[in-house]
Amino acid sequence: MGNYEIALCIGVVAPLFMFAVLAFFGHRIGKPTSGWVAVIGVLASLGCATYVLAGWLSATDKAALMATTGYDWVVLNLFGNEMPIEFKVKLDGLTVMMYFMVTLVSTCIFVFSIGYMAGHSDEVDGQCKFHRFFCYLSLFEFSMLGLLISSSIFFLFVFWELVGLCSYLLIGFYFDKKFASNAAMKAFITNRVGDFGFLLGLMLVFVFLQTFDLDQAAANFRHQYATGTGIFAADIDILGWHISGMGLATLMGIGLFCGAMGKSAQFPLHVWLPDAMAGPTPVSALIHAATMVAAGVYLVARVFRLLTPDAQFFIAVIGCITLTITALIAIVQVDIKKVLAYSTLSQLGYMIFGMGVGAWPAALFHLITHAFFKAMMFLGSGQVIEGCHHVQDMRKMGGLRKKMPVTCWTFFIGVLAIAGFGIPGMHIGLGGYFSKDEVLAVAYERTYNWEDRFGGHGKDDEHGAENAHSDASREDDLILRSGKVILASGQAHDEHGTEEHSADEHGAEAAHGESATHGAAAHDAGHGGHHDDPVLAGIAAQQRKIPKWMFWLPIIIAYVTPFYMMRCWWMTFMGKPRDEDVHHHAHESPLMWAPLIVLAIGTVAASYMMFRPQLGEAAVIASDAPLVVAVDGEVPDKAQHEMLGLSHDKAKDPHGALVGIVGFSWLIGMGLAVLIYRNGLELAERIKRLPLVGFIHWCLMEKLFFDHIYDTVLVKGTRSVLAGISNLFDMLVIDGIANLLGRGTVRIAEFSGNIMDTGGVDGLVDAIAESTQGASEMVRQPQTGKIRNYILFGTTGAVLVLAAIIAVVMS
Amino acid sequence: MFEIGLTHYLVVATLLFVMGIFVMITKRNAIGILIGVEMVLNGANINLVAFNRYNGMSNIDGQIVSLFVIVLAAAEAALAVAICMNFYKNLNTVDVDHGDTLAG
Amino acid sequence: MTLRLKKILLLMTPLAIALSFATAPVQAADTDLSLSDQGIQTSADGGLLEALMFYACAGVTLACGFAICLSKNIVRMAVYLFGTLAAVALMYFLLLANFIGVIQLIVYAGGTLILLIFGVMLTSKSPWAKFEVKRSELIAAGIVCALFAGMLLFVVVNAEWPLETDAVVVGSSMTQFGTGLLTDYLVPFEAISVLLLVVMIGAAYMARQE
Amino acid sequence: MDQHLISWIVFLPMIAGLVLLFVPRELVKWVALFGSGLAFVLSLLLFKTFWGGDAAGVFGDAYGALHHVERAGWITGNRFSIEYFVGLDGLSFPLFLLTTFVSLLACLASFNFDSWKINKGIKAYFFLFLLLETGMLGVFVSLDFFLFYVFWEVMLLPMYFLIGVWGGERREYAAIKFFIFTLAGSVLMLVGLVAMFFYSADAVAKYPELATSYHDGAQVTTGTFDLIELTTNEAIQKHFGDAGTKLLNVRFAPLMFMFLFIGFAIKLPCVPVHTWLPDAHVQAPTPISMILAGVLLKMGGYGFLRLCYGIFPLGGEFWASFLAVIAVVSILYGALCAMAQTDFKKLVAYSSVSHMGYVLLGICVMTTTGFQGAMFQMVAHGISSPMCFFLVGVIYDRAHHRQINKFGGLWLSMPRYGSMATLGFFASLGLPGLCGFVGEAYVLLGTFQAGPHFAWAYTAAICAAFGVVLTAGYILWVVQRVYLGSVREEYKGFPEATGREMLILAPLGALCILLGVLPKQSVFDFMNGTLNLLIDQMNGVTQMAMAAAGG
Repeated sequence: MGNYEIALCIGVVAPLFMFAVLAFFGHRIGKPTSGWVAVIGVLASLGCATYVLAGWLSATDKAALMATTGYDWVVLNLFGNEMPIEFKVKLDGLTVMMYFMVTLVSTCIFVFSIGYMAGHSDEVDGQCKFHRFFCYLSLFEFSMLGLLISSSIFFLFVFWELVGLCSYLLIGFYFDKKFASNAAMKAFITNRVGDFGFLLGLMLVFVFLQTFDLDQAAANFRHQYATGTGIFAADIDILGWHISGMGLATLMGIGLFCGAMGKSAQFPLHVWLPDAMAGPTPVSALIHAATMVAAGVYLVARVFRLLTPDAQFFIAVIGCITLTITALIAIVQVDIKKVLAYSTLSQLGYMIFGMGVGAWPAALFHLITHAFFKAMMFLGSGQVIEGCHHVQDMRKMGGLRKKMPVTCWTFFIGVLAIAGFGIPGMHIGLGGYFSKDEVLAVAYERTYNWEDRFGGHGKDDEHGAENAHSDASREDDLILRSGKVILASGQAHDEHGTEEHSADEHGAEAAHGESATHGAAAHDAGHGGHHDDPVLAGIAAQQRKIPKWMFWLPIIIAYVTPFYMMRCWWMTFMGKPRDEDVHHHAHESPLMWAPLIVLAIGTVAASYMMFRPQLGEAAVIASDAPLVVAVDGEVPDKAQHEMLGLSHDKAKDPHGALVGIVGFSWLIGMGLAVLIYRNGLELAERIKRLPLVGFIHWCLMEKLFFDHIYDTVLVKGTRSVLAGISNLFDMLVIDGIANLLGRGTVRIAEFSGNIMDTGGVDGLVDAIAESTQGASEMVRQPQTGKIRNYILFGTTGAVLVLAAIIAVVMS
Repeated sequence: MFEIGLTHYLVVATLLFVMGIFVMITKRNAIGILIGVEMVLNGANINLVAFNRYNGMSNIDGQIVSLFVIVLAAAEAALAVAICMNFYKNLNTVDVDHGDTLAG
Repeated sequence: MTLRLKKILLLMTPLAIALSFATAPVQAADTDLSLSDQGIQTSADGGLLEALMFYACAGVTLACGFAICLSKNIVRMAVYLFGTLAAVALMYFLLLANFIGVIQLIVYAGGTLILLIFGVMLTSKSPWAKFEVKRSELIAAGIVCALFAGMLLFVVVNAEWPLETDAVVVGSSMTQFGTGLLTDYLVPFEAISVLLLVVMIGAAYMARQE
Repeated sequence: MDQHLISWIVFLPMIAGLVLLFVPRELVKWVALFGSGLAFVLSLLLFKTFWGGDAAGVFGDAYGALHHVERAGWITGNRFSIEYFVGLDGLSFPLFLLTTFVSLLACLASFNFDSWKINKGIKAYFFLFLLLETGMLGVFVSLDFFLFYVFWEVMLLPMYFLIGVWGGERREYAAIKFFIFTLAGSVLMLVGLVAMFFYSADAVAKYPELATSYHDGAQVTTGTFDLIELTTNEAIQKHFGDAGTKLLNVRFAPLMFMFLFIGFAIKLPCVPVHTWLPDAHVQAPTPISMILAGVLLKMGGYGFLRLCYGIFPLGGEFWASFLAVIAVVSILYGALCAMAQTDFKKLVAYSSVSHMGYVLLGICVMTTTGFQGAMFQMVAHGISSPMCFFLVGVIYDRAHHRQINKFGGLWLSMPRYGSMATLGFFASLGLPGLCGFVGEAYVLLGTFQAGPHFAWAYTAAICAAFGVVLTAGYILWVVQRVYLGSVREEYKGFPEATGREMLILAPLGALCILLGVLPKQSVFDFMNGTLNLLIDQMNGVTQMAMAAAGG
């Protein structure tokens, strides 16, 4: 185990330790101190992260840093073979970047929360919930970091659930409020629905790829694709639905993606995130903006190599829908946190969409930049809410810039970043300008340039040449990146080496015995350029063209985003105060704005510093899979593995191709917002009164009715109808049958018992006596004493005698 | 049809006899029952006389027996009416259905 | 129903009485002739006239009997009973049993019937007192009696009776009665007389007011 | 002592029960605690043997691999011999330990006996309690079918009285229901007992050349009740598995399997013979509910593995799809029923039905992973469900009702207890890192990998996986209704969990975490060896049968 792994593990365990401390002694530690305890834990993690990051950036042979040894958590048995579920520290560019980002952001948020919770913690009830809050936060920190460093899909799932738990606990932190506990429950159950799909994918991976290790799984997947074995030869019935080969692989991909749908709140499971704002604002910043919801994207990035073209297309569609509807809903929100929540959803939609179209590094880049500026904005909103004494309605705010300048301007930086502020032609821009627009660019490539791009590389080159010079200001950036490329490719090669090796091991283990060809196949799939061409042809045959609407919707939303963010900012900080009371109380405390500044710096830095190139290198991981149709809008092949840093020069500068389309979207959107909200809400109100607008506004205010539909159809349906019916069925039918049998048996027993009792000799005597009595009774019956009856009987007797005589005579 | 024979008388006697029985059964008045008895006796008498007649009248035993019957009927009637009056004296009615005090 | 029976009764009774007296002299004449030891052959069948008279008597007998069955009023029953008895008496005449017929008229119509009427008068609070019978009893009695009648008629009709239709009426019935009662039937005769005495005493004893 | 360790552990509670009849009333509970506690401590000594995954299995030359074996003739005749034959292997060891552990905690949980509604006859209560413990332990250790049956019945009767005398309002009904259901099962088992004895006699007469006994190598000449013999003896297995072997003109193996299965399925319990469970649980006093959920239900699963699948693997093959349907129905249906309950205890009871459905599913697909998952699920459920029942009991002692909708905000009034409750319920929800998860995951994976063998396995696994969502649904809902929300006036003054209650909850909670974090060391190492041997045995029999069918 290398130092870096140990460092990462320490970084993971430190918050857990703090969690234990706070859990057991928190109430003794007391109010501010317990917060600092938690901060110490996360600072330790940050230290480890920095150490690892520094080592990683400076390392020449990154492959050497990869973890080799693991710990067998349990040993499963698959088709009679031992199959350990191994806990191995995942150490690669992606992990390092994410790890660093998470620890940095969460450090700021922890510090912020001390100031924030100081005002909030006591309102739950008499006793102090302060330490419990940091207890949960530390647990979350542990789970999140564990999620990042786990190299096996199984452990991804484990920590996946754990972060879900923490999210549940923290959303429901004010659990004495009904809406808070409802929101918590909604979040967890919605996530569980996603995890159901995740489990399905997990089972498919387990049975068909026969490993949980990500790299191993990718290797097996590639091998199986190359040899047409395993999942590609499989042919199964699920719920009476016949599915096989590529379709099954797609199902696996979609199943794994379902987990991401739950966690990063993608349509149609997006409903829980806005409600999750019921939690304390730092929680919203940490979990529901920066880290946990981004875990979905991280998961997709991790399993990217197991995705088929169809699965990717599915992902892209989901992302596209999500980013559209949520951005539209965000326009009409008046609760500042709700605006941020929906913008988060929309940005997550961009990331997922990017993953779907194959913009692997771009999407992750957007994840990181978004984490910074969105966390910052959430903390800003927390600052505002705290300052305004828990007023969240923006209509009551306004003109706060003088009262809380730091918050105001850091928030503004965030708005610029999410709006994709940047000046085309110069290398100046913030967050979205680089990350989001790159996603759009890749989408553009996939939509319009795909056929000729796939046609051949010569075309690519001249195409690249023509806009290679279009943005001189980013050339140095390219050089910087290309400097690393060689390493990247080397790493790629060695990585293949290791995979080939492990593939061989796997071949030895595998139930089907073409282990001989296996390593070779993995080898070919890994390097052999000439071998790749038929494979690529096969993929090209299967891969889908991105339809135009899936390119244009994000573009439109790129104009909507600056609008609603600017609206939010302007309504909050600019203009005249709309509520004297609120405005009067407003203030900000250093403990809370210091983190804002840190994050603001982080936002700016993240746009320029190592993240993008590092992720570009890490893209090698994503790209060495047979069925990934595009990384950065390119067909991944041998040539590309070397060229990866450079290869997507078309996509690199969005504004080469898209400068006319999105280059100034931020300006237009924000300008429009300023125009409308320049002086108060009157203009907006007037617009709202337009007929059609009014209807649309209503629909958007109702969140397009998702909540209503789910609540009535699913929740009530399950709780009342299904559960009720089955309960009644249980009580009436099943239990009824049981009771019926019981009683029947008892009856039979009584019956037979009686016969037994009175069946004896004495019983016989009784019977005789009774029968005699009965007979006499019977005889006695007609003795009415009425003479007329006697006559009647006599006559009857005569009739009978006569009848007898006649009968005798006649016969 | 116009040759009246034994059977014709027997039929009439039978019907009268049965009607008597019917009256005995269905009349709750003691006198009514007595009437029924008389009818029965008359039916019987018709038989006796008819057989006598259609046995060639060599002797008149049948008529003598029927004479006895008539006499007995008269005696019986006298006695019965006396009983009725006693009955009425004790029970203040002649409804024979009230005379069931011996019934177990 | 009862109305019609009443009319029939009113029509038939005088007719029947008239006819009976119309035939009586014939018998008487016979008796006279029989004295002179040379009998007049009279065939057993009286022809159409006899038939008509039989049907009349039978009709009256049965009609009145039926009326008795149906009527609820004890007095009416008594009246119908008189009709029955009278008609039966006429039948006796048709059967060449004049003495019995006469006795019938005297004892029954004269004695028993009056006795009955007196019983009615003495016992019932109102002479029109009715005692309803349960319908079930009526039905049961009807069924039983219908069966009984049916069977008896069946027997009666189907039986072969040893008949000597070519019988010759010899001598007066009165003398035969006298000799019969004092020779063959002396013991029953005496018994009857004693019985009558006993009955007379008993009836008187029972009916007396103490 | 050491060579009779198991007997000591099994009969110690009963001895204590006899002793406490002669001690003054106030000492009774302490004697009982001493008895069950000593049994627990002694059972900890067993780790000496089982540590380090050396739980070599029951079979093969496995007489030596059965640990702590004691065998002596008990009722011996010229034609048959019923032995006192007890021993432990990886199959029974975890459950044996679980039994002593849960019994100890349940005994501790009955310490507030005097504050119960019905607090008469404390001596009788604890005597029956300890007798019950002896019965349960005996069931897990006995390797002679007749002995097994005897212990099975011994366990049945005290439970009847414990529910029927010290139970809730409708205790008589619940008790008689429990008794009749279980008895119905054990009657079928008795039939199986007799039939297996005579057919084994036929078997050794039919294939004398194969009938070498597993322990002394001598030839078996008579019918036997020895479970290991019945499982491992080739002659017996050959005869049982033979298609020509018939009883009542039905193939022997499937019929016998079904007989035994019904008996154990009632105990498990699985739909549709589960209805005794909610009543019994709701009416039984808290400690007895803990025992019921923690141990008695496990006997069903143990019986499947030891008897049904050990002796009649072909029956398992035959009925697999049917059992899978039952299992999946139990999972989903139990969860739905739980969701509809308003009685807290009833909800937990139905959740048991749902969880035990996973056990049946894992077993019926006949894969190693499935078996491991089922065993683990049993142990885990044996930890988490007593915890849940005790958690319910704690608030029942305070509020004297169990209406979920009347509670609320208990976490505020009882923070420590609330935390433990969250732990317990999330454990039974199957949260990773807690004990509930591993079993479910194993069962699902084991079921899914049975796909190549049973075509329906994929569907079954997916339906079962959907149970995860429903489970989360009802657990979180009840947690919200009872513990979250604003505290109600009437519960403001609720006293925090007492030391005794925490003393019961803490070990359970600790085990929930331990099993979740270190499943391998805590459970799997002890039983994998045995399970592997069992699987090998079953495969061997199946192949033998297939060869017979082919040839």
